Formats: sequence, C-alpha cells, structure tokens
Amino acid sequence: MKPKRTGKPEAAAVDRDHALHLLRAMTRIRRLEEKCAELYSAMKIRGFLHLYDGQEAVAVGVMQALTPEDAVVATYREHAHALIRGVSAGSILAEMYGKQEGCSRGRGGSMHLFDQETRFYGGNAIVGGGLPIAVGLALADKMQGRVRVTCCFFGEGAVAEGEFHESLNLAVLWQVPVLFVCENNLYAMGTALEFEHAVTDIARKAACYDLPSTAVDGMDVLAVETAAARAVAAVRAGEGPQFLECRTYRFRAHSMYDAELYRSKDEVRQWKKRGPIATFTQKMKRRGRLADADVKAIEGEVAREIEGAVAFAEACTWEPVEDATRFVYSEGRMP
Amino acid sequence: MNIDEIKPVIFGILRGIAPESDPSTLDPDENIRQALDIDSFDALNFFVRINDTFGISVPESDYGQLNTMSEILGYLSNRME
Amino acid sequence: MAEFRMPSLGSDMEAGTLLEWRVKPGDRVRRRDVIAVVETEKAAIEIEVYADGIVERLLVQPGEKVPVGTVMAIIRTEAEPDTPRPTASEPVSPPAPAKAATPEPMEIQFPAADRRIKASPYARRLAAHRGIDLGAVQGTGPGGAISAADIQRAVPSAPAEEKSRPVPAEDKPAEGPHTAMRRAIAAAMARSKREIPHAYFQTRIDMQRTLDWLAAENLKRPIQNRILPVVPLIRAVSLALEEVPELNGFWVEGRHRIAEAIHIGFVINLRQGGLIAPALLNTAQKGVDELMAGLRDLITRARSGGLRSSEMTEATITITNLGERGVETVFGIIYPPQVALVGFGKITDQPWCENGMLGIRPILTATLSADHRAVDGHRCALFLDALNRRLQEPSTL
Amino acid sequence: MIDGEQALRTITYREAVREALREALQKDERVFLMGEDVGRYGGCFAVSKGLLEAFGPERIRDTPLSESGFVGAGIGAALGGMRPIVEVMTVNFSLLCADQIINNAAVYLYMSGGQFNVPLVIRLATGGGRQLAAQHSRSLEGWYAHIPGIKILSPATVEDARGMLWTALQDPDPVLIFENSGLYNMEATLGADAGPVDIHQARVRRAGRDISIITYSASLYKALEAAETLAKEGIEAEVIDLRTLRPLDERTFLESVARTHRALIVDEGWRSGGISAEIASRIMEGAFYELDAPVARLCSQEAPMPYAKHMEDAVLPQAAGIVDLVRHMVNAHG
Repeated sequence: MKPKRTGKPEAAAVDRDHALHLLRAMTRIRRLEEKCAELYSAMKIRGFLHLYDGQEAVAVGVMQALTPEDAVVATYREHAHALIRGVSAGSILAEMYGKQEGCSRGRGGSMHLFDQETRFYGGNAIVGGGLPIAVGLALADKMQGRVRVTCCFFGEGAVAEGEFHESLNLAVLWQVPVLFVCENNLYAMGTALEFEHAVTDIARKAACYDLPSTAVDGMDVLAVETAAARAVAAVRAGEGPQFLECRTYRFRAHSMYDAELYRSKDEVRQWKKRGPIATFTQKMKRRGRLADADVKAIEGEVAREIEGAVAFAEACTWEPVEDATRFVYSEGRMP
Repeated sequence: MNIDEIKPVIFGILRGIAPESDPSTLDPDENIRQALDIDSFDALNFFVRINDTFGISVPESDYGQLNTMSEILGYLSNRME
Repeated sequence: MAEFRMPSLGSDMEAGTLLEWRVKPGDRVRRRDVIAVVETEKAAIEIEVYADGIVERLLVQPGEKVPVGTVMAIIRTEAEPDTPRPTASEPVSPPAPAKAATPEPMEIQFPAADRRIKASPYARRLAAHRGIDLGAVQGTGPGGAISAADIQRAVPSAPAEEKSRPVPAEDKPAEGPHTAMRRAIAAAMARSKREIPHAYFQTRIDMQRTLDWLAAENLKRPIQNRILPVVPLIRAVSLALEEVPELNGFWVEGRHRIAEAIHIGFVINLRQGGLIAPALLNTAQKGVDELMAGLRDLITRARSGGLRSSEMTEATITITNLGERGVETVFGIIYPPQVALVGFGKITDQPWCENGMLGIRPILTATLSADHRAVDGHRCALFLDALNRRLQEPSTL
Repeated sequence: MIDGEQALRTITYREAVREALREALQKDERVFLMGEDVGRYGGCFAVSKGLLEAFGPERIRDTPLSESGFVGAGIGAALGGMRPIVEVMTVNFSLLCADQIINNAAVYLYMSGGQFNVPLVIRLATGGGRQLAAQHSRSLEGWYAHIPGIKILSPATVEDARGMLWTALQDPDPVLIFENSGLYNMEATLGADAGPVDIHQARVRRAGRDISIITYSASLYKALEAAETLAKEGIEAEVIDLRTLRPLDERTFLESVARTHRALIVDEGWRSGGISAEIASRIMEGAFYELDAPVARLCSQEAPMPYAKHMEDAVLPQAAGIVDLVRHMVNAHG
C-alpha cells in the first residue's frame, strides 16, 4: 500500500465562522505558549518546557475531526493538544505553576497534562511510550463494541523507537480504531531527520505495515483538517487504524532554552515565512473570509483569556506536602 | 509524766521514724542512732516530734547528750518536772 | 598541617564572631590550649585547639563573623607521635572559603578504639532489665559477643558491699523484695564505671565558720525550722557551680551539654535498703531555709515513695553525703548522663594550720568525681576552690 | 490451610493458576488474557492450555513478540475500561517492557493527579534452578518491588496461586504476579471451593522460637525443609512467607523477630540492593532492640546464573546452606 499525498485543501468550502474558529484556535495556542515562555523566564514555571510555536496547524487541524467521546494520547509538547481538546488555559497554566488546581494537580507539570473529562490521556514524556497505550485504549473500545477513535500524537523521533513499530504492527494486526498522527518537525531534539532515519519518508514506514497512511503539509491547517477528517472517518467506519504524517516545523528551541547549534537561523527564518497562522490569515483575507478587524478582535479576546488564565494560576493553591504519597495507589475501591 | 509514761511515747516516735525496728528491744545504753540507723534528718525529725509531744525544744548544743534511751529519758524527765 | 575551624558550640549555632586570638603566628600550641575567644549567640567562649604544633597562619580577623566549619587558622603540626593516628595518610583538604554559605563539616577525630563490650541489643536490654553488669558476663557468641543466652545464664551482679551468699550457677537466685531497685542501681553504676572516665579530686575544708554561723542561725529558729549542716553544703555547691558550670550538665551522644538550671540530685538512703537520688530543683535560686524545706519534703516523700518523675530525671549533678556514719572521704560514682558528683564525709576535729598557728578545727573532706570527657582537672580544681571560698563566707550563703 | 469439612482435591500450582484464570474470565467479561503463546500454544508453561477453546481468540489473545507493545496495550485497555491480564512469558523479557511498567503503569495515577488508575494485572514466570543460564533465570521481584505505584505478589503456595489472581483483578492499580516456574508442577490439596485470598499479609508457615526465617516464593520450601532438619537438633525455626513484596507486610516479620530474636532472610535475588537488604533494614528500624544476633541473609551469589547444574546449585540458596547458617547463629556459643 502506497502512502497517499493529499492534494488541494478544500479551502473553498471554509466559511467565515469556520475561518474565525480555526484562527482563534491557533492564536490561542500561540499566545499561550508565548505566555509560558514569559512565565518561565520569570521563574513561575520550572522544569522542562517544550513549546509548540509553528506546529499549531497540526493540533488544530486534527482535533476538528474528533468528538468528545474520542481519546487523545499526546507527548511532552502537548499544551496545544490539551487546550484545543478543551482543557482550560487556566488549569493548564496552574499545572505548570505546580498548583493543585492544575489539570494534573501539580503532579505533572508542563510535560504531563492529563484530563479525564476530555479523555486526554497525557502528557507522555518517554518518546514512543504513548503509542502502545493508544493501541490499548482502542482495543478496549473494540472489545467493548464502542465506536470511538483514539488519536495518538507523536514526533518523528518516536518513529525510531521499537514501540512505534510494535504498536503499528499490533494496531493493524488487531484492526483497532486508532489514528496515529506523526508530527514530523524534522528534528528529534537536535538530530535532524536525515541523521536518525535510514528511510526519511515516515509515511512509507507506516505503509509497510499495511497501515493506510497519508502525508500532509503540517503548516496548512486546512490541509491537516481535511486529511484528518478523512482518516478519522475511515477509523470510525471500522476500517481499522490510520496513519497521518504532518510535515511541520517548530520555531522555538527544543526545550525552553537551547543553543540551536543543529540548525541555521536562515532555515528557521525560511520556515517562519510559512508560519501556519500568518499564511492562513492571509489566505482567508484574500478570499474575503476574514478582515483585519476580525484578527484584532481575536487577538483581544485571546489576550483576555490568557490574562485570566494567568490570574487564575496565580490565585491557585499549593498541594499540602502531606499529600506527597497520595495517588501512588488508588483511594478506595474501583467503582 | 514519769519515765514509764514517757518511754512508750518515745518508742512510738522512734517506730514512726524507723518502722522496721522494735525500739523496745533496745538496750538502755545502746547508741540509738547506730542501732536504728538514724541519720541527721531522722534525728531532727525526732526532736521535732519531741517538741510537738512534750513541748520541749532541745537546743542543738544538747544533741550530744541524747545518744541512748536512758540519756533521752533522763533529759526529758528532768525538763518536765 | 591541621586546620583550626570555627567549631559548632551548640546544635543551634550556625556562626560565631571571633573576639580575639590568644596566639600569633609562630606560637607553639598544644592540644587543648585555648587559642581564641569566640562570641556566639549565647556567650563569649574560649576555644581550644585540637592539635599540637605551631601556628602557621591566622585566616580570620577579630570582629569577623564566620560560619561553623570555616577554617580560622592553619596549625603546622609537629612530627607524628608514636601512637598511630587514623587520619595520618589523609590528604590535607583545601581550606574552605572564609564565608562559605554552607558550613563544612568539621573533621572528626576518632579516639583510639578502646575495648568495648560486645553484646547484642537484646542481650543489653535483658541485662539492663535484670540489673546484670555486662562487664561481668562472659560472652560466648561470635567474636565473644554476649548474647541473650549468656545473660540468661548469668546471675545478677551483687553490689560489692553486700556479703551475698554465693549462688550456684544453675540455681535461680532468690530475689529480695527490692531487687528491681538493686538492678537499676547496678545497671546505672556499671554503665557509669564502664563508660565514664572518672577523675577524682579531694580537698579539706575548714568548717568552723560555717558551723558557727549555722549554730547562730539555728538558735534563731524554732526547732522545726532548724537547718541541717548539709544545707549550707548544698547551697555552696550551687553557688560554686555557677562559677564552674561545666560540671553541671550531661554527656549525651558523645557531646557535653551544660545544663542551664542547677538541679541537685541528693542521695537518700532508704531504710529498706537501696538508695535514691531525687533532685532538688533550681537550688541556685533558693536560700537555706527554702532549701531545708525542700530537702525535708524530698526526703519525706522519698522514704514514703511519693516522688515525682521529674525529680527522678532532672538532676544535673549529684551530692552524696556519707559523713553521718563516720566516713571521712567518699569518691562517688557519677550518675550517667551527669558529668559530676560531689561527695562529703564526716566533719571531724583535726589539727589545722592557719596563719602560722596550729589549732583544732572541724574539717570536712569534700571530693569531686568528674567525667574527664567533659571537664578537665583545672576546672575541677576551680570548683573545689569556689566551694571552699563559699564555706568560709557563710553569710553569703 | 483449609476447612476439614470441604471436599478436597489435589491439584498442581499450574492448574491452580489456570483455574483462577478460568474463574476470572467467567466471572468478569472485561477480563481477557494476552501474551506470547497464551492461546494456540497453550502457554509457554501450559498454564493457559485449553482456555482458547473455552473463551476464543479475542479473550485469549496471542501477541507478537512485542513486550513493550502489548504491555502498553494492556495499560491502555485498562484505562479504557477492560481488566486485562497480561502474561509476560518470563520476568527476563519484562526488561523489554520495563518502560511501560515503570514509566507508565506505575505513574499514571500519580502523574494525572489521581484521575487515571490502571487496573492491570501482569503475570510473569520467574526464578532459576532449571539450567536456563543467565538470560532466563532471573529473580527480579525484589527489583520491581522498589517501584512505588505497582504491587508485587509472589504466590508460593497452590492456595495463593489459586487465590491471588482474583484479588489482584479487584485492585484498582497495577499488580505484578510473579509465578516461580519451578513451582508449576508442585501439588497440594485444596478445597473444592478454594478461592480468593488476601494479598496484603505475610503468613507464618511454620512457628518456631529460635529464629525467624523470612522468605518468599520457591525459597519457602527450602526454608521449610531446613526447619525440619533443624528441629531434629532442637532448633525451632519460624518460617515466614512474605507473599507480597510491595507493599511489604513488615508487621508480621517484626513480630516474629520479637519472638525469636534472630532473623535470617532467604532470597533468590541478589544480596546487593535487594529486597533482603530492605527487610534487614526494616528489622533494624523496627526490631533492633529485639535482636540477639546480627540479621543474616542467604541470597543468590553475585553472579549471572551459570548453566552447569552443580554451579547453579551453588549459586542459589539451598536448604543445607540455611541449616548451616541457622546452626551457626543459634549455637554460636557452646
């Protein structure tokens, strides 16, 4: 089976409301991440902090295809996924502050956002570790006869892990309803794609497992949205797992600070010209779907949201240290 | 109060101080302090009790004259007359 | 080379201010010489050096406050003595920065291992419970260690002064009614003699002035308020301890801890046998009448079994007075964890020379048993001198 | 062990585990078994023989040789509402899925601030003594017991093999059950209605006054054999079967040491940093003043398992070694 290459995104079908919706979603991510960087510098946030700038189109595009019953498994660069999945910016920031009102009670921090309500299964900081879990979640749905999709995000670095291959094999073997989304941002930390993979075409690797796979321009939110919608529809239809490679780029360092010795400033500059928010905004303006006033309104609205989230995180409280061993094991019995 | 009346009272005071002893078996000329293992605190108590019972205050300078039962009886009977 | 560091003079001490150096570079110092005075939150304290050698350099200036552990001086040590030191081959550690944020731990000097009794924890517990002196038990466990079985075979040790009937080893010894106290005394005394390096000091004190003063005082008092001769002694000990506080305290977990209040344990023999040394509390704050009342109350309750637990545990030093029975001199055994015990013998008339004139004076032999880990002879001598001085000025009592 | 009035039957440890699996699969439709060769092959140790026929390939699910993949899938399935029993053929292969066990199963609940518990049971064969050499003879129970967030069971008896599985399945958190492969053929008499047992308490398997021998799994039988030999010499050893290595039931062995005043720990794991070190430390912390002799340990020698029989025997703790050590500890005097 050959991987598909998606053709023209169906941008013509995008109405004004949807354009506003997509722009708002990507802007929320960008502004949240900017605030995170600021708060990290102010020592409000500690630990590792992996920001998503540049990859917004992937999380936003894919999430359009998911319903609340579906499940999401993500990586340590997952603020965006949690936010778009429906976790509030306030509880995400509170988590990074280490406050007990954070979405993981301050136990996880930036890399381990979890949320039961939105079936957001984290926040996995071992590269490749989330893929088998996604297969298991999908297996549970299949065995229980539920029509739900488990959507698993990971980077191209995970593709070199054994767990990637084990999971793809199992998923196809067992025909479980999972969508694998590889966010190929070209660098596994500081190692470029060509230095870590003998075969750099990720979608082709998936195809080797007879896994229907698609590669898409991950800087184009409409292209991602269209491809994800098709893939999810197939999964939901009981056709087994699907694989989506989104070719994208992160604008910031791997973690909060690195020297970026592994790539040139010029390369980053070139990619930034293709930034998903700017290109989408221009395209929509050209087609008359969006006006400058809309952009301004969204920026204002998002700024207020982030401001409120910071205020919330600041006002949140610290878990008492006596609780350090709470939730090592469950309290009480299973329901 | 004659000596025969004083004697049982003295025995009673000594028993209160040295409960395990039987003062009636004491030789009249035996050193009571040694025989009943009475220390200075016990001795002071003894004189306080004598004072309480007979109204006689034995000055410290007389302590040396009151070593045996016969000395005590003689000293007290002299004062009570 | 040895480093002289700001010592920790208390668990709460984090830093100290150097007030003065008592030495200058080039001076020869001997172990235990006082070479500096340091001001802590509590007091100015004379600091001893723990090495023999020559002062090489002084690194801290008077007035400087430095954290505990800071190197204050370098001592060039002399040729190693014959006795091997465990740290002989240790490299010299670089001097710590004078203002280190985190105090460097002090170098710990381990004394040469002395022969200690090896016994299992359970055996120790059993022995303490039964009043058995571990020193008298032959261990048959690994490496000669004493095990519980050895204790079970052992007969409770009889105090030396008791003429106990020899008991066949396999017989269970008949237990008297006061064995528990006997065992407790045995355990405490055995521990003391085993662990405490006792140093003994004796002096003879002319008691004429005190006894005259006491007789005059007692004349003024009704009989029930009369003061026993031991009371001025207790008072004088308290006042002398204020001058030499090192003797008033404890040796706990390898450290000397000076007690703030003076609680004098007073040995009271019990009629039924055995003894007890409950504490007269805060004796330094009490005059002779208050002390006499306290002593009367204490002895009465001790003999009727009505002591409070605090009185049993709070003594900071002990006095034993055996003069009643004609003993002239008593060298007592310290009650652990206290570091000193004062003994008084009988006051006897003796020839006495004063101002070139021979006379007859009532003489008291006072002794001091001191834990040499905690205090040195010089301080003990100062204490006995202070005691004597107080008893020559009874009006100050 | 059981009520005398019940009908008795003799079954093997293997059959007891199989019976427990069968019961779990019957009682709870969320339960399924997955692992390498659990279905068509019948299980590497024939534990699941016959179950495929009874429950079908969905619930007796053969997996490829992808330990990390299928253990992770077990975690996901547990998160998704199932009650998976994952069989990792032997503990040696669990190192291929240590990431999933330690980095995911053990921390999911904690990392999510109490939101996502993982009701997963992993069964692993463990132990040496069958001439399988270094890569197939490990005893890593104690090593896993280091990890908070998981529970470590070590059934030594047929009764526990029969009863621990169901209790583990009722647990809301991940439970690892280590079955010593040397015990699968062991027979014992059980009541016909033998069922679930507790998994939080150690058991005194033999009472004695002179020493406490603390052990678990297959070493239990070596300890009991040694105790019988010692009894002939007048030494009465108390033998404690820990049963659960995490959470460790220290009360039972501390109370035992308080009775006997001596402790010997017998462990097929290595001594350095092993569970035996942990138990010794707990005794120091909780029963120091009861000790009449230093705590002793008899563990596997610090070497990978050799193949040759005589060498393997020499490396593993044996009854004779226990007897010698106890004799020395109890009769040190005289």
